[in-house]
Amino acid sequence: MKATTTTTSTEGPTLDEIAAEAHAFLAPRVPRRAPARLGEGPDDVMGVGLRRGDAELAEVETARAWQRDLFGAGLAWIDGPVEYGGRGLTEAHRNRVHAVLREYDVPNTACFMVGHDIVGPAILAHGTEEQRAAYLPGIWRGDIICCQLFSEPGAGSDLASLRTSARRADDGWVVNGQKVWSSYAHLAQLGELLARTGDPADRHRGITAFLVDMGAPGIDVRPLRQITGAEHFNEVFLDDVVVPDTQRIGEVDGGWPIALTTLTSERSLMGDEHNGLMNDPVRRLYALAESTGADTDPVVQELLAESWEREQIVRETARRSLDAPAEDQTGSVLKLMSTADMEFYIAVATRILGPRLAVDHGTWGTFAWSQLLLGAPAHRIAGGSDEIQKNIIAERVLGLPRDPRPPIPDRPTTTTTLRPQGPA
Amino acid sequence: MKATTTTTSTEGPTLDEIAAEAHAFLAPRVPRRAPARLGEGPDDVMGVGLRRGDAELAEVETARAWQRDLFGAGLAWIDGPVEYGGRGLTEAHRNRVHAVLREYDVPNTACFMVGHDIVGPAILAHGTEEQRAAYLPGIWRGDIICCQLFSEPGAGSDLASLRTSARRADDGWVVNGQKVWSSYAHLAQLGELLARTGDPADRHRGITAFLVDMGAPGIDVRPLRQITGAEHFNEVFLDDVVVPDTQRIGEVDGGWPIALTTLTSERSLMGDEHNGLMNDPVRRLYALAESTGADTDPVVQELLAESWEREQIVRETARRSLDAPAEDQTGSVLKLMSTADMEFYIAVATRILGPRLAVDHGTWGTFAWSQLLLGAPAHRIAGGSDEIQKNIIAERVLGLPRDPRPPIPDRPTTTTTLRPQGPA
Amino acid sequence: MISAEELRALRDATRRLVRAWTPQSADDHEAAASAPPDRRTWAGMARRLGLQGVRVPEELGGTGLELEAELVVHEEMGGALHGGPFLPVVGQAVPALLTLAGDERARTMLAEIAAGTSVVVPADARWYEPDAALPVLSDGADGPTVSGVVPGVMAGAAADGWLVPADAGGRTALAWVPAGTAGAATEPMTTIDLTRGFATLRLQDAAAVVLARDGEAERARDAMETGAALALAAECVGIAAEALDLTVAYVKVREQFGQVIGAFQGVKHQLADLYVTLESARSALAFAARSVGESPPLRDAALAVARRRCGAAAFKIANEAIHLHGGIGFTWEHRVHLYYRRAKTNQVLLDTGGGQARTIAANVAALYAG
Amino acid sequence: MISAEELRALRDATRRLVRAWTPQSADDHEAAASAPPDRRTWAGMARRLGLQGVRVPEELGGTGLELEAELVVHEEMGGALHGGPFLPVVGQAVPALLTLAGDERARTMLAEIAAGTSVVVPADARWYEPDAALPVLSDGADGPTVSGVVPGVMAGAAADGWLVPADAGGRTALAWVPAGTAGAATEPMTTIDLTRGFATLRLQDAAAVVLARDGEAERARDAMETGAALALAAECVGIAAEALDLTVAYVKVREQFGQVIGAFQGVKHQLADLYVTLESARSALAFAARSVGESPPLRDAALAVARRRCGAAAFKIANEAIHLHGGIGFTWEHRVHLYYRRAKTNQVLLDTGGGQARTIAANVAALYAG
Repeated sequence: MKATTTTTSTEGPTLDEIAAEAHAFLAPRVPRRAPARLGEGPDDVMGVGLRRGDAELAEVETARAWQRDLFGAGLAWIDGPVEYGGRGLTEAHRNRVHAVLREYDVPNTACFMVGHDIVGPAILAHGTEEQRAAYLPGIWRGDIICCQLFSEPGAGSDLASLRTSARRADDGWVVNGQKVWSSYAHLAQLGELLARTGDPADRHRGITAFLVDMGAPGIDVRPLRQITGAEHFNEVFLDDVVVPDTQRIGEVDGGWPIALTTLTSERSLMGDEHNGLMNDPVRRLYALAESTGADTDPVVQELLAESWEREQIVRETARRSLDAPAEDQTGSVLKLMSTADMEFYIAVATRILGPRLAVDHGTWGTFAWSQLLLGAPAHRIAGGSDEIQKNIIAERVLGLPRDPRPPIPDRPTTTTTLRPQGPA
Repeated sequence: MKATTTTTSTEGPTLDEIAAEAHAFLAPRVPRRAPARLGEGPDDVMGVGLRRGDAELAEVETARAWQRDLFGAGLAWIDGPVEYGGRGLTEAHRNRVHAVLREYDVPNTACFMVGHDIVGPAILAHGTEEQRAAYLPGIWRGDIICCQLFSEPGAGSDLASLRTSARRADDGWVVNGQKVWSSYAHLAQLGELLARTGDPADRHRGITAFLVDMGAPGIDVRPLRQITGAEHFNEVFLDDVVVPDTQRIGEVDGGWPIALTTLTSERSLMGDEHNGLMNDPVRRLYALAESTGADTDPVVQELLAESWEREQIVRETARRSLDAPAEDQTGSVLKLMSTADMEFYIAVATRILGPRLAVDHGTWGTFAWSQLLLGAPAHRIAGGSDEIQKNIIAERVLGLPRDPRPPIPDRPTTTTTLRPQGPA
Repeated sequence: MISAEELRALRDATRRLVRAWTPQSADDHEAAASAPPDRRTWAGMARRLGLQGVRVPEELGGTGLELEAELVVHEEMGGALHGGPFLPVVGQAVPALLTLAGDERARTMLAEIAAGTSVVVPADARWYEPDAALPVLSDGADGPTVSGVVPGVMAGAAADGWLVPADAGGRTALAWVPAGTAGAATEPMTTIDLTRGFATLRLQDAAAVVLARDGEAERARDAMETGAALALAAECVGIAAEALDLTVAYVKVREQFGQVIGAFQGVKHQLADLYVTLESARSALAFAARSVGESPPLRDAALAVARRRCGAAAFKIANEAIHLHGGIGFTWEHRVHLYYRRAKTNQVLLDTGGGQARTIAANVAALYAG
Repeated sequence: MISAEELRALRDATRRLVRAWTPQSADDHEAAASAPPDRRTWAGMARRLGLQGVRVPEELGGTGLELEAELVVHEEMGGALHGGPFLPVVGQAVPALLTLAGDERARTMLAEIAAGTSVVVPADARWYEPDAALPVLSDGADGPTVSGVVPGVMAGAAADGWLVPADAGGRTALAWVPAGTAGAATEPMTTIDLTRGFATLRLQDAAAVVLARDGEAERARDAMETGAALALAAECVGIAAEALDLTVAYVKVREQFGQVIGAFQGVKHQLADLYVTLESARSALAFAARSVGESPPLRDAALAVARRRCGAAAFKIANEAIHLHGGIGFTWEHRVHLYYRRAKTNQVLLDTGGGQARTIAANVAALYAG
């Protein structure tokens, strides 16, 4: 469901006009994005999930200030309804503004991703008037960071088996349970919760969605340390957390369609930004080969050629996906491509670097590739594992039979997609 | 079940003595096997399934004469019981003799493979005394060529669903149905048949095994043309074929264990002879690269290195499999390795040859590689598809759960393994 | 620009026509190969849909559409395993002749091609044998003649004449040799691809018309090679799509172990992988087509991406298609091996000896350096 | 020759001991890395099972077993993710010292290694950086000294001294520098492998004992490199086997969609592929071990096969192991990432920049030519 279904002005700037407006806003504030300057500054290969602790908090403050300005200029929520702080324009306007934003070196606003692309759209589509008014402007102004409270330790890919319970009480609902893989929960003010209000045997038919104040008593957020050392995901323990009934989204036991909205939003996003997870990996591989002299090795030359080829193909596929119908499940195709590409880049880096990939010899831009090595496994799971993506393609695109015994629910994934840095 | 379980002499030649005996037999008769002489003579890349028509019949006559001599010298069935024409020695003796045979350029005896490795062992293990005496000497002397009548059009990998029926009649059984993928049926005198004598719903519990005279009225053998142009496999139509009850093997409705013997025999065979399907492929790839000048391409050099590496690994795995317990399912491992190796060699040949692989430019040893290209798909199915082999490994080696709904029967395959040329 | 709807209509119409007129089985293809060229189908394609003139300007009787439209037609030819001279005429000869648009003879040839009355086939070994030597053009007493041997001429035996890039004393010329010219003869080559024919063209002092020389001839020759690459890549996309469709349909009906084999997750995941492979080929083709107007490093690298990916994807998918058909997949009677054969043939014509990877590597290095 | 039963007994005993004494979690490994070297475990391994002396002759206090037995122990060290100095001491230093069996100092060092009282670690950058320059050996007034920097010394900080191949005016020498020598110091290197440490050894006019020169030193150095390669390859087999075991066990209990995930055919087929990968690594190792006595083209090619295959197999299996563990696979707490880290580290130590493929290509060409 698109945000534009509510209120959209049919008058307003043309695409070129909105682009010019964005340029006018950006040019005095931030530099143009230059090709990675190799050999100096940070040599990060990965674009997300590197900061933690104070460094992360500082990054969030920068992001908030930036988002506030963007919102003030009417450039934050291009295709959102005017009454909730949006600009009321079309998806095409939004794509155009995002293209302009990509030309500039804007602050990393990844912390708003869950709000802008997942929780916000769910509130817009399924929330009450009060919920929309209460949260949407704050989400888009950068005041409210959101998280998803979907996955559980026993329900990873199989969300319909979740067990966190919400039971009726005088003042609304009392929630108990444990969630996991919740991106940004340690920074979030608002969580979108799926909880069981019906019989577990009913699977996806006994689930209700809620908006939860992450500061409420009984919520305990514990960052999960990943193998990269980052703490991007969290476990969230809910112990007798009281949620007013006004915070319920949709019907009781009717949470499943809301989960679906989430995933539709997520899929529509997966475009060519996948590669944005990495910082210009192919150009860096070329530069790396040149700096080590490996570029004279014809085998390396072919590996570099294939790297570039892969990058162009995933980009072209993303470009094509803009016009593709939802049934094509381009998100799943892109996810599988980008997962395989990452593994390929790791193999190329292995070939070029040898031991310098594993043991730090202190040269700029060498051991940094171990970020990719350690970050890839999470990418392959987050946003739906390879296996889930393949089932989606097999069943929904190719029309093959569903897996026998408990059917795959109508959703691809429970964990949140890792998110590229850059404009959201 | 090993042939040696019946009668084995514990006295007799040592391994070195039997090897010397074999050398003494072979040296005056056939030349030593030389490395492929490249650039002259036939440039066949594949070792089997190339001849048909008169050329095939001539090959069979040569094989028969050779097998008769070998049998006469006591070198045909080394580990077979003396009373049925065997030499009564151990498996180790047999392996040693086979190793000596491989050093000589002996006639292609592939047509006896089904008899020696599949039907013969089934008769020895499950046949009556009369059946053993009637068939085993002839099978080993080369008089009787055998075929399997197992697979059906509707029951390829899933043998337990077979529908060819055998019903009781005064003079034994009357068989009706259709079999397929029957190697050498067009040359065979004797067929090992699996037919349904019970309820189809009982699947593998309602099947009986028979020995069928391939000259009996009502049997119609139609060679299937493969994409290589060869006609190695056959369809066999059985129309009111009368089979005396004395030709039944094992109990009524007790055919399944006999099918299993077949497969155990087949597996124990799959050793390093897989590569024998091809004629010295890696050496030929090296020679090919040298002749085209591609050997100066460093990428081709690495591909050649990997080709050699693969060949050594499959050979070492076969060597290790001699000491491995049956539970290790080495046959399935080797099958998967050799399938992947073939595809790899095709890729290398593609790289080196370019259009000469697909369009004949008339140069020795170039377009010949299209044999491998066209032969590989059959190899990947015959003897059990990749998928069946993987299920065997997953379930029997790794102990993973069986596939849900109809269980996989206790057998890996229904079609016959393509067989390398060389001693059987 | 042609709209998505118009493209779809063109695709549907082409599909119906071409499939109806193309042999289905290996035996039929073999029979067709040894029969005389099928002029009725050729004329019908022009008359009914104007397929040969898809790129020919309207004033010459064509429909003057964009490259995108031409590629849709080649995709359909691949998917149908059509084996006529469409690719060399429309994919190679037309782009070459379009570079000679000022030449009256070229314009006449284009008009005849669009009308479906002439089969003009290039005879240039370079497009699949990069180092092949050119035939030699000499000035004889009665005008120019060419001599030389050109192997691998696609549909060479079905041609009304050959466009022959030739060596005129170290300079390039583009010669036209009508079929029937004394000293010009073809002989068929054996190929694994049962769906189309290749021939060796032997020229011995064959009288020729010189259509272009030097830079003009070079440009025509380059257009021939680029056109062939795009057309073959598009065929590969069609082959891949059709082989996948065929297989998906088969696994939905073939039962083993009590269920259709398409219900086994192992099979489902393989097919999902093949779908991703197909999408990557589509993207590679779209990228190359979109980049023909770019400057050389990007344009050449993009074309090489399509040459590598589309060929590899078609072969991979056709190979798995045979496999997933089980036993019947490797029988002569089932048509799935025809896709495998054509896919491999197209693949080796598109990329020989890793040349395309080297093209990408060199051009991208130039892109990044620039 | 050691029997299959004896090998199995050695494997089982090693497994019990080494697993009991090896940290299990990433945090424990990190803590161990910053603690002083663990001499109790070291001494215990020697006293309880004589592991350090597995190849040391009996007259020097070892058990004098074959290479096969040593490799079994390295496999177990890999499978347990043991991080002590076992590999450099037993895999590298012992084979080098065994080539110097006539030298009394070498014999003493071997005896001390076997007794578990001495940690002799090679400091040679060549085995993982093929083009590294050697430290320089000079003759000082008080005897020979070495100067130079040797990065990537495995367990370098835990050593009682370093065996240092050095450049003595263009000729090779093998120097011994005891820890604590003035001018000799190590500093730790950052590594992805949390289970073992690497250090840079800095030598500045450090007094040294010369154990061998010229051909003898070269042979010792070669033995060091071959030994390291075999030991690392064996570790990889152990890593691969254990990562696969761990994963098979996990998929048998982890439920999703109402069944254990190991019941999904997609997962089953992946694991079957990994088993084949593991078997190929085992075969590669067995082939290399069996070929150490062969003449150089075969021996060198076989070793290169093991270096390529075992490293690649361990990394592939560890990578899929993480993946099949789902979300918990990429958490710091779960030990599966420790396999991934060590597998990649071993892999890049075994094969740098395609060098092993070139080794195979050249040696096989020689084999076929011969």
